[in-house]
Amino acid sequence: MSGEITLPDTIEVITESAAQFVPELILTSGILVLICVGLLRRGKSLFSILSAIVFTASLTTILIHWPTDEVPRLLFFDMLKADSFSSYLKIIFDVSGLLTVWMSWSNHKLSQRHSEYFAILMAVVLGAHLLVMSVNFAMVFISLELISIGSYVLVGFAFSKKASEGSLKYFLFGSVSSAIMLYGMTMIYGLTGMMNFSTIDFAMQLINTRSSLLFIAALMTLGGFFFKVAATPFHPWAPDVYEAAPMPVVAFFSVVPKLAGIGILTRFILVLGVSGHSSYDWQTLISIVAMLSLTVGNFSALWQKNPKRLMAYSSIAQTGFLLTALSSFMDQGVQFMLFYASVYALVNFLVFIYLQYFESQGIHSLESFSGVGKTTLIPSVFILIGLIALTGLPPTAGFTSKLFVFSSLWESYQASGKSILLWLMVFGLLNTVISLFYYLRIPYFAFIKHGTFQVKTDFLRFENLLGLLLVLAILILFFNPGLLMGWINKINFVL
Amino acid sequence: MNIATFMFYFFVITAALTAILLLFTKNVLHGAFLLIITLLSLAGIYVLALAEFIAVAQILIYAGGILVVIIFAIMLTSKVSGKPLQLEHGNVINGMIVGGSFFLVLVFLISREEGLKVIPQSRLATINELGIALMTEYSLPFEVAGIVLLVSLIGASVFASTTPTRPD
Amino acid sequence: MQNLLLSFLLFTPLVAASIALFIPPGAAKGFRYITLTSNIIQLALLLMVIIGYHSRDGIQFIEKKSWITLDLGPWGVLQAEYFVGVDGLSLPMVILSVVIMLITTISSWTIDKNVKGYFLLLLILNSAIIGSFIALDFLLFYLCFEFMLLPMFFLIAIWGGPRREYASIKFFLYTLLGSIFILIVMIGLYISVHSPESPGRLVHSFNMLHMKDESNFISGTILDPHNVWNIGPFAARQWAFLLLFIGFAIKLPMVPFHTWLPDAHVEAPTPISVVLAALLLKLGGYGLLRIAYPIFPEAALYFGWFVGLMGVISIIYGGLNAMASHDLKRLIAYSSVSHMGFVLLGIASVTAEGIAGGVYQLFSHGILSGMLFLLAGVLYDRTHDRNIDNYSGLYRKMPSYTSMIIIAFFASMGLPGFSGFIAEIMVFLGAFKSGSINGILHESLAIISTSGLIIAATYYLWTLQRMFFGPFHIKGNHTGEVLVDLDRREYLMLLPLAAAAIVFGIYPQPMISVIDPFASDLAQFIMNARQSITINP
Amino acid sequence: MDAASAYTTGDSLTLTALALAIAFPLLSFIFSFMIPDKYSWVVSFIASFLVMLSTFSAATVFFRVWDGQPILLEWDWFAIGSQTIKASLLIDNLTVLMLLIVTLVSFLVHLYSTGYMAGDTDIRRYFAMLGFFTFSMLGIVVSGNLLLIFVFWELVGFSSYMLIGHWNEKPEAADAAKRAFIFNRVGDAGFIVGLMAIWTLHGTFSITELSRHSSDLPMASLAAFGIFCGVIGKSAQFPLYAWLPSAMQGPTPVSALIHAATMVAAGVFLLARVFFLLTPFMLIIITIIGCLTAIAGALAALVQFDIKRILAYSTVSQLGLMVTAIGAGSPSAAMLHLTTHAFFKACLFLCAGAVIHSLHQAGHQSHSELDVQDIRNLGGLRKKLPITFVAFVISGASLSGIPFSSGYLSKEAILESLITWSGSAPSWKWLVVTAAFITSFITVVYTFKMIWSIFFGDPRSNIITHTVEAPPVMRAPLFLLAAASVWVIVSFDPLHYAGWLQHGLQRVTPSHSYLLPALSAIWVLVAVFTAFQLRNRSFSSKLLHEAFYLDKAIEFIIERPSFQLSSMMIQFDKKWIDGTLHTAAYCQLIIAHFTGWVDRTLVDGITKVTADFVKEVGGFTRSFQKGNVQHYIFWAAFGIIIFIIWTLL
Amino acid sequence: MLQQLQPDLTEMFPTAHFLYLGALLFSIGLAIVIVKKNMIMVLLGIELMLNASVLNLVAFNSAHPESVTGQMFGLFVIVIAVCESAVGLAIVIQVHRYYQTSDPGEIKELTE
Repeated sequence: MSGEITLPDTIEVITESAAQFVPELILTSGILVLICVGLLRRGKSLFSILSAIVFTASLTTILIHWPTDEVPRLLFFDMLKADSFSSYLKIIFDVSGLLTVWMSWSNHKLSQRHSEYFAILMAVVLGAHLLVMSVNFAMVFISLELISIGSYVLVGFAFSKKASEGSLKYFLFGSVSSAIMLYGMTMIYGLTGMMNFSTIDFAMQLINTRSSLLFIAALMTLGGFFFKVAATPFHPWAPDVYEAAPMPVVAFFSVVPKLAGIGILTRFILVLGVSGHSSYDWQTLISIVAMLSLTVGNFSALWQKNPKRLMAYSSIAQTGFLLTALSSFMDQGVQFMLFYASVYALVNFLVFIYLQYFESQGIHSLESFSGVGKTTLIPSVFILIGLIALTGLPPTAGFTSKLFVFSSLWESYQASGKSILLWLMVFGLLNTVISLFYYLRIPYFAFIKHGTFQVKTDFLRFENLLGLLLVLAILILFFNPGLLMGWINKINFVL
Repeated sequence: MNIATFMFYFFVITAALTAILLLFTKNVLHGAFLLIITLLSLAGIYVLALAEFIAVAQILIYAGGILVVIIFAIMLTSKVSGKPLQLEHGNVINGMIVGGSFFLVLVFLISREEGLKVIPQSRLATINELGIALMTEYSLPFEVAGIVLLVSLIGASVFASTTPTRPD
Repeated sequence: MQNLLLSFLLFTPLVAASIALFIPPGAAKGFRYITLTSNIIQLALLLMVIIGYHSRDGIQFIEKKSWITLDLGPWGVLQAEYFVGVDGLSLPMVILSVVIMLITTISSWTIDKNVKGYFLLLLILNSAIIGSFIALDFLLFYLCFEFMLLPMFFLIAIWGGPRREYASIKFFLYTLLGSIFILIVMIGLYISVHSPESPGRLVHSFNMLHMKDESNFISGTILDPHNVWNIGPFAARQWAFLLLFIGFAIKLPMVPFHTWLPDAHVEAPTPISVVLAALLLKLGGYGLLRIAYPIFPEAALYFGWFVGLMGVISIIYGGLNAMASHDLKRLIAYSSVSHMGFVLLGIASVTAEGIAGGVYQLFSHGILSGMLFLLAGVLYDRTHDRNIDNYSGLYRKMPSYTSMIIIAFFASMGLPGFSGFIAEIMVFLGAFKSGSINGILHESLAIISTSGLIIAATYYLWTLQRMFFGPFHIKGNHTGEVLVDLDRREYLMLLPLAAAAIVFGIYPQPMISVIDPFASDLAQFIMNARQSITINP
Repeated sequence: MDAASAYTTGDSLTLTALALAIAFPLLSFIFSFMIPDKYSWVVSFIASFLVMLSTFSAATVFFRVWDGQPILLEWDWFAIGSQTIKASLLIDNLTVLMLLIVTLVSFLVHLYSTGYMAGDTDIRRYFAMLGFFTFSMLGIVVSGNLLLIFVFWELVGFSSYMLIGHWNEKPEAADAAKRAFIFNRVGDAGFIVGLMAIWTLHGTFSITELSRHSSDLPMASLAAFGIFCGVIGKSAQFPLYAWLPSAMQGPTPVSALIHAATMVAAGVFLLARVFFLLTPFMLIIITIIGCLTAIAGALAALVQFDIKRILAYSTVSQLGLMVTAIGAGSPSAAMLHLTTHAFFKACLFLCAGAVIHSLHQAGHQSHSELDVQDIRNLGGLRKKLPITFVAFVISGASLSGIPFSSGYLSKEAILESLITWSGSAPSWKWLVVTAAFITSFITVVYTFKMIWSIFFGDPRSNIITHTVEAPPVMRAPLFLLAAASVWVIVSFDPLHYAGWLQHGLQRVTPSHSYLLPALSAIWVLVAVFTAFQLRNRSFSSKLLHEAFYLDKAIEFIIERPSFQLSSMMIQFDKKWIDGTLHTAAYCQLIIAHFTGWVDRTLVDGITKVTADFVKEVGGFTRSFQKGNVQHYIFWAAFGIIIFIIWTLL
Repeated sequence: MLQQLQPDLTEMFPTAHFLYLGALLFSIGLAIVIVKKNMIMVLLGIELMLNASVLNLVAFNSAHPESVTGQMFGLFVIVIAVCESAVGLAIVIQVHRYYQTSDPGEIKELTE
């Protein structure tokens, strides 16, 4: 009861929590600083640099405050949980934030309202931070909404007709999804009496309450998460939004909100996994969603002519793979999912950086990539490597991550003997074959078709340096996945 | 049946009826007003469910705030287009399938839930209590909600202040 | 030095490729010579390997370095190694690869479109092929196996014929599909296998030699031989074998997974057709012998008849299709399908003769199909037309070319004195013997498959009759002038292959003495496994 | 008999001679190939000279080994598993006899060819292949290992292919060459089956080792049957004899060497060599097949008009007789007939060649187009070509089995062995004997008719008047071969076959009786008389002319369907295997998508995606993504409902 | 007045009755979102759905009276709903400016 907590205790809890909360505080103050500066000054570079500084600071503090405790610390009266799992994802968010800032800086289409743009970007990252740390339904809802509202606005920053349409669709779809999720959450709260879901008590409640309503409620809650990760059937917003949004925002969307969603989904699923003995087969459900996402994403992508739409469907399919890792319902699977997510983030940014580069050269459709490979070799080769990594072929980390994902699935099948997992495995791997088609289409046009388009070749671009770093990372993580896995291994998943 | 019960079911029925009407009305403005009635009925229910503060917030924020804005928006959009406030219904079958199934499933499941049929013993949460909770236990969501507000304000301003120069 | 020979062999092309990367694209000659140099260095290294090889010593030139070691906590350690070596199976394949790649380079001399890209891809392809033949670690094998696809895809898709896009994608689709099947089994295997080298801990190893040993399987895992895990109609190990079989059969290719082959061959540029036919197809047979059969011996025995039957079907079906082909390259492609059927039949017999014959057929077909595609390319270079019906009486215009064609055709149809005969006769002997010594294949399979010989004779001779004999005539807007006889470069490519076909046809013992220990051991191993592992009780 | 004592490794002279005998033809082959184009005229002389040397070496071997201890030489060829396949040479009486026949006939044919083929543009290839053929044939003869025999067996087929198709601009020649090889190949496939069975049964291919094993398992019959299949192919037995007449498209010397004297006889030789492998059951089959062939060949020869085709069918018929003899358990009789047949049939062919050559030359001068091989166009050549005439008559007499000819004796040997085999009790075997007698009767009739049509009567064409005798280099072989068609070649007793040759082959002297020779002689004379009566009647029977339509039958039953099958298969491949794979799984989808995409983007036109299935899925996908956000929401909510209902059910 | 009524009130209404209303509102909201051809009506539908949740929260809080969790959550939901509708209305007006229509079904430039 709140009344029993004395004021000094409360303050102590808050100050203690705040010590673990430095990155988020930095981001918050960053938002405020950006807005205040925005009242006085204009200019993209200034805000880019400011945001870069904020993200770097946040990143540094995450690394400094890397949680080493065996038992994760709960912050702000059990609202948040500061564990290594969330810290790891937060690193991905901040790195992605940095990359997005850089992409935004070099994007010529983002020409106005920079302070607001970067502030909202930062707010979304903050939301992602909070979301992956949340263990309380209220907190989940609020941080999810922070991400969502920020995202609705970010789409509109292209200030075009299509952008407004994208915002609208995203908004309508997102609001309905979060309403459904919220309804589910309230039901769970009502039936268990608990808002904090990441506890053993909650898991026991799930096991003991043999209520269909609870299951439906959880299902509706998952619906909201599925919306965030763009999993089928909550995916249709993705292609439209990706097409409408500016390129840096697309890149950002394909990583940060998605991985934040995956993060909270993981927490939720880990609880469901503990209650694996309940009469409802969550594993099958997640597997089916994964299968659907893989299928819908891959098959629809075959039709696309617009690179952004293509990447949207690709991201849906990649969600399928992330869910595949989760559907193993094992700690191992989550670790591998994290590996997959990290690689996915790197690769996706690699691809989007070059898509933006090509877009700036006037290439907006797949056909216009024709012959680009001859004039701009390095960007074409790098984008090829990125797409191969997305397909999951060696020698890229994309392969390693798929290998890991399916390993955990196999392991899970071995442990449970559920044939749905076997099907998922076969399905997922065969989908890899399909995905090859559309992933290879950009290189196909670039290298094989002849085009008249003359793009000026300039090797010494910052894109190429950054691209080179990402490519190296992708290759190195194939030859030595231990660099990352060693780190991920230290993450524990205690409830 | 005492007055509270009567009031409760009165509000329930009003809310339900207005919601149903809302579904069927073809006039946007009527819809907005119907929603106001629904929300006010809900506020009444909250009061009867011993959640006074929520009720107040409901009346203040929704009925007083949002709906006024909505009515402004209705005026604004219909003025630009010059069309009457009538609207069509589309996807009726889709809507009926989804809405109907959700309703049936939920009602069916809720009715099967024995725990929900007992009449709970409840108590009134004072505003004082809520205030303390807001500053202690719920300090973080409170702060974050502030940021959400900030973001949505900025966002709304971004949208509102840009005028379409050329439709592309 | 002795210990690093294979690594040198593997990395020479990569080093050459990285040097070539820094040469400006204009210097077309530079790339040719760098590639050639790399091939010649490889040849020298290969000679050293051959000299140092002792046929009875099993796997040699072993190099084992740790590559990926991932400690995954309670789940154990994931361990992949850089583990290479050669034995009686891989040495012939490595020899073939080095030689064919050298000839491919010579054949590529006339490529003048985007030379830099071409030779870079060729060098990468070279490494990948060598790598997959010497890898003893499943992950390393898979890496190389997959890594062949992309260079191949681009080589077909950029430098290929009119329908190259379709062909290259089809090639990629099928092969990737196959490798996905292999991937599934690879995942299952490494999870089920622990390395006996570090007894204290649970080390999941990709080592193929560990996978062979049934005692290395973690008990209770899906692929544990002592634990029958049924999925549908078959046990998990049988499924695994089937998946591997299909995966490699696609590469081989076996009917009905062969349709990528004619298209890819027809559309690929000549040197790439050569690599495709002479080396890439070999990976199918190699994979079956290196992975599918040793690791799942009891399943291999269970499906032995099926493998053999598919072999026979491929032999006959491929032959009949070749007969009806009007495109010279397509004909050769279908004949490859037919010839690879012999490999399947030989392997399925699980006799020393059959397996040795299968390996010998791989080697021999490498030489012969290389030669055939080079010859088809010679004609294509001159007229840009491969339609058999458009030619007649070429003998008058190109007698040396015709002689080469006759040698290649007769060698390919298994005329004694050429390497193909030795291979086929061993396959036949093994396949027939199998019925009475281990009962896997019925004698009738071997008997039926001999009709493949007749069919081969029919389509080759018919082609000879149509294209080369009869009065001279050529359709299309070509005059006879373009039909000049072979030049020196072409002789340089063709004569070594012809000589090899004859030498290995007359005196097969050096090669067989390399293959035979492997074949005998494998046959023995599989038959022993029958006693120790029983499935489907 | 102990293996060690039964065979020697030979002395150095013998071995050197043997090596030379085999090596010279190979040398000739290599030389003929290597020599530059402008010196091609020397080829014919060098090749003939080399083969002559080979003949001398063979003769040396013959005289040193005949009736001596057989020689066995073995080397390791290759080893599979625990078994080693050895390359071995087995030199016994059979071998040396064949060695001599082959080299001698080959030499004579070489010599003859220098005249016959003079001026041919591809003379290098001709002599090269002739040399290669001789080498391969010698290979068959000396090999002591069935696998090695098979190797040379096929190589012989290859050189035969090359030689039949020598004039490959002629479409018929190319076709005939192909047919010959494929028919042989059919037999060889059977041979391989035999080899497989032998390997499975005995684990060795060595003839000397096999002769010590015996087995009456079904597998042994299969082995024998397989080998006999090879013989059927190579020796043109029923039902695969059709290739031999069409092989006459090759140059005539080639027909003489390959399709009369040596290669086709290799089958008989092989049966004699592996006689111990033939099971009783197989012997019956062999007899029946041989008998059928003999009758069919003779009947077909009766109605032919092409001089070479008559000879070809006659060869078929004679080979049938030899095979019958083998079936009757008398390989020595068969070998005897093989020997005599080699000489007289070679002689007949070369004579026919001389006639053709002369008429051809004459035809060139008078610019007349005449089918010089059709006996209806000939006649009265006796005066123009006296030497040819004499040689033809002598060898013809030998073929007919006129007393004092070699053919008389060898045919007598066969008939006697048949009578002995058939026994006294009536059985189906008597039919075989009767058939043999009828065959010999018909043989006489067609031989006589042929001689009469060519050499007697009035010239039926004006070019005959311009005809002159062939050059000496062509006449000499005729002369020598005609000389070899008299009785001494078999036995010094002109009335009984059991002479030195028979002794050397069988080492058992058969019972001496003059009853059969006398009977045979009378039979032949009756035949000659009949033939004289019928000399101007021409038999015409479509059935016989086409040799019982076997050729057509094979074409209809095997060739056409197999071609149809193959074109069906390729349609199947295109439509179904590709198609089914595509349809079966989503592969279809991808390919269709992909082709659709390729066509849309690459080919300018608009392509409709073929499969309806794809359309449906495509429509479904589009309905999902029509841009209407309310639809999106509906689908999402609907998805949840589906999940809910699925879990609740 | 409420203090006086309280003893009676607490035993009057089963939670299920709240929930029935909540389910109705939720379903109607969802149906409105799908059916109405006016963006603002769609927004109203969403509000209805959110209100269903608030109603649930309030109802459940009275079932779990030991804390004010449900009410607090309800409060936050209302706040967030405000934020959402603010942004939503801004977007709607922006879209309306571009497209000159309020029918979400007609706003489909972004499509296949």
